[in-house]
Amino acid sequence: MSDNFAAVGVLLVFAMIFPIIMVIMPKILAPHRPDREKLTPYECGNEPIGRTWVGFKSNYFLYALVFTAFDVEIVFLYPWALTFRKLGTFAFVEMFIFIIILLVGFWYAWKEGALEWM
Amino acid sequence: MENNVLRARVDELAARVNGQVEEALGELVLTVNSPYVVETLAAAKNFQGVPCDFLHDLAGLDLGDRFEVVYQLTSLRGPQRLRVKARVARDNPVIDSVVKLWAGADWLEREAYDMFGIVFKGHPNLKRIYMWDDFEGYPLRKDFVPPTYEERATMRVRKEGE
Amino acid sequence: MTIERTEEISLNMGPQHPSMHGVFRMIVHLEGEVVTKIEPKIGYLHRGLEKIAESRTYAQFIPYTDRLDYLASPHNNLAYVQTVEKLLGIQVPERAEYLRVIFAELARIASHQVMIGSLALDMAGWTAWGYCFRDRERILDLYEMTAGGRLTVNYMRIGGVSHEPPPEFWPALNSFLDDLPAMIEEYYGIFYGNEIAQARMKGIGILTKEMAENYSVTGCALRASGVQYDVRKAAPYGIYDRFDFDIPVLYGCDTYDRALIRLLEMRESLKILRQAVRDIPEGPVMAKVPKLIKPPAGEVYHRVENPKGELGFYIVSDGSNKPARVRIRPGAFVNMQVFPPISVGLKIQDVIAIFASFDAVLGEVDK
Amino acid sequence: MDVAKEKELREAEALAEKGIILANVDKLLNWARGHSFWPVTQGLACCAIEMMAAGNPRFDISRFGWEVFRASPRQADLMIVAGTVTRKIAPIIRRVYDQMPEPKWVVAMGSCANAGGPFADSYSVLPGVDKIIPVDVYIPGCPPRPESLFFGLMQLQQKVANPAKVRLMKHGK
Repeated sequence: MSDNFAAVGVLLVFAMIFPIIMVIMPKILAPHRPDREKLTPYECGNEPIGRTWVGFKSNYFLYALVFTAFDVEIVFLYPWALTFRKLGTFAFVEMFIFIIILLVGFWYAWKEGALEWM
Repeated sequence: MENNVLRARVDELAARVNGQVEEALGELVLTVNSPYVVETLAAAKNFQGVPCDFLHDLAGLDLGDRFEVVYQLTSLRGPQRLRVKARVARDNPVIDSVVKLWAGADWLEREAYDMFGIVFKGHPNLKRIYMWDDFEGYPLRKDFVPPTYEERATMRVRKEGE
Repeated sequence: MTIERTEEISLNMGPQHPSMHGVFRMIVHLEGEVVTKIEPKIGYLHRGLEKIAESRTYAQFIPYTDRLDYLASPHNNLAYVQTVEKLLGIQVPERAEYLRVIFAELARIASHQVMIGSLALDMAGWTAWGYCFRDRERILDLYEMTAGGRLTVNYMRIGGVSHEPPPEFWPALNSFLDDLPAMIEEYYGIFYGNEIAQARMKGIGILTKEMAENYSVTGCALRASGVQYDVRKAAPYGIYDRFDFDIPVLYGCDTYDRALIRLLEMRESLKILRQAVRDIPEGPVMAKVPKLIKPPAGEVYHRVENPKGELGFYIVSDGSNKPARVRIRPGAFVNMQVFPPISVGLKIQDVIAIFASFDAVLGEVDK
Repeated sequence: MDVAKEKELREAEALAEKGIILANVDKLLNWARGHSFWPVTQGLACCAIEMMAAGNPRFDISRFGWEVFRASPRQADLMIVAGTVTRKIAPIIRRVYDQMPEPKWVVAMGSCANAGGPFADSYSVLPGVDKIIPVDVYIPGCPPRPESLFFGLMQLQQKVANPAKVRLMKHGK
């Protein structure tokens, strides 16, 4: 496994600088003339109606929770997937126990209807 | 056969609501005064044998000295067709709404109100449908003075909550 | 503070909106994604056509009827021109009648193609939109070859049609008619057969038969709710009684059937066009019409099966060369009244599909 | 004074005013803007259908780079007013125009947007969109063919590519 981390370092620096450039360019080049009319919210050309700060439905929050739970699980899987051949069978079995535990969580979420779309 | 059965029904209805029946280019026209209109249309809706139960169109008409609301009745079950014209006074144009008989008359009546100013009593939400709410005047009246070029060339100021 | 239920969001889907088919505006009250109330607001394209008609002569008003339902402009001409002919009592020559039927049915196919394309586009079906507009260009070529205009064709006159189509019109028309069945299969494959589209359209926006009749719904929306009624068969105008075609009717009452019925109607229009091309007689294309058209005082109401619903013209003439009153009864205007009640309780993306399935063109709705 | 000399003078004036780098950057930017208009979908009536036909396979507006029709004015820099501007929708069009970010242009497509068209004498029609927003290019026709829409947009491209010519026309007026 090549371990020249210099390439990773260069990529990291470039990945940080490039977005910054892209953000600064419009500030320099694009004309910037905000006025009251332009800053009003866009509602298909009409006067904005209704309150924007509204209590949204709670199901949306459940999806976010279920998503982050399984996203974190995948974060743990990545390093394991790269190196499980070197780690031997113990880590292999260990990771499957971890996945099974999360499957129980997934089954519970499904049963409770957290995945039903409104 | 069809036509004179319908003709008989319409004559008998006209007698009851003292309307006039005439034949215009092959179509029966029943002219009544505005108070009788809902009764006439309800009767026309369930004629025996030849029910004119489909409200095809409802239009306003400005005849100079009076208004008229013209109802075109047809039917999905037969070739019968009837045109009912209700005379409405010009000074206070008020007539009963037929939204109870046909829900399809809702926007048609709002358009007649918007264009002629004919008020339909009993209409669920009688507001202008085409023009903006604070537009003065009723455009399709013969004595409507259209806005001048300068007035039309400027952008109108929008009322709150439009 | 505890929120027992979520607050309603009121959303402005205003005149400047990609899926509002022009300048329709509605205020949608949402509970999360489920629609609780719809307030349609129209009139943003109201050009006052009926007032204009009162200051134009009968012949001058024909180009304005093109701009009513600008997707099927020959069909609007047909409605207006036949109304005035009924008033004048003119007999149109045979060849002109056949040419009128050919142009009217081509307009129906073009209008249905745009309807299928825009319904697919409202559900992000870009391919169907591209295919429909590409095939529609062939019909526009036929229009342009004959009358010069692509969209607002202004081909019909009071008493006939403006002039004879050029000789290369007929082979182009025949080659279009030969390709039409393949086009219909292609649309079915791209859009109707796709199960995502079916899942999004089936069972959405139920319009029952009684509701349709009560709301005076006409045209394809009525035939998709199980009522087999078509003015071309019920009260034939022009020479439609000479052609044998049948009226497709579907009983699903939902958005999918309202869309599918337009595909079936294109097949019926193909039959009519084949018969019209086969037995069109020779002869003049314009009747003897006085230069200055002054119909006798009187009134007439005439309705025509427009691709968007039944288009009715009610003309009152007072004997002068300008009509006293021209009342236009647009099909889509009356059909749109049923749109808010049937889309309450559905999700907002279904409401967009239902609106597209009614195929309202705001030029006709707002007059 | 012939136009070439005049243009020459304008170029020199722009150069002196902005300096060598910024003038060239401006020229590059104007070139880029001219070749990639993002029109906001402002289709009102029949001209909108011809605008759609322009965006479709046969006439194919993407040969010119203008095929990205943005629904929201925030991401658009060109407004093609296609159709009849009624007095009811006039404030809405004005607001959509105001909500577009700065380098923005307006093309009035069709005789209704130019000066009210066949409905100019109607009680509810604005006789021309230039009464409410500054218009750069007027395209005649009712509805104009897709080719004339492209020709109008090419004129706009010329106008954007060399603003000196614009000043020339302004002074020339």
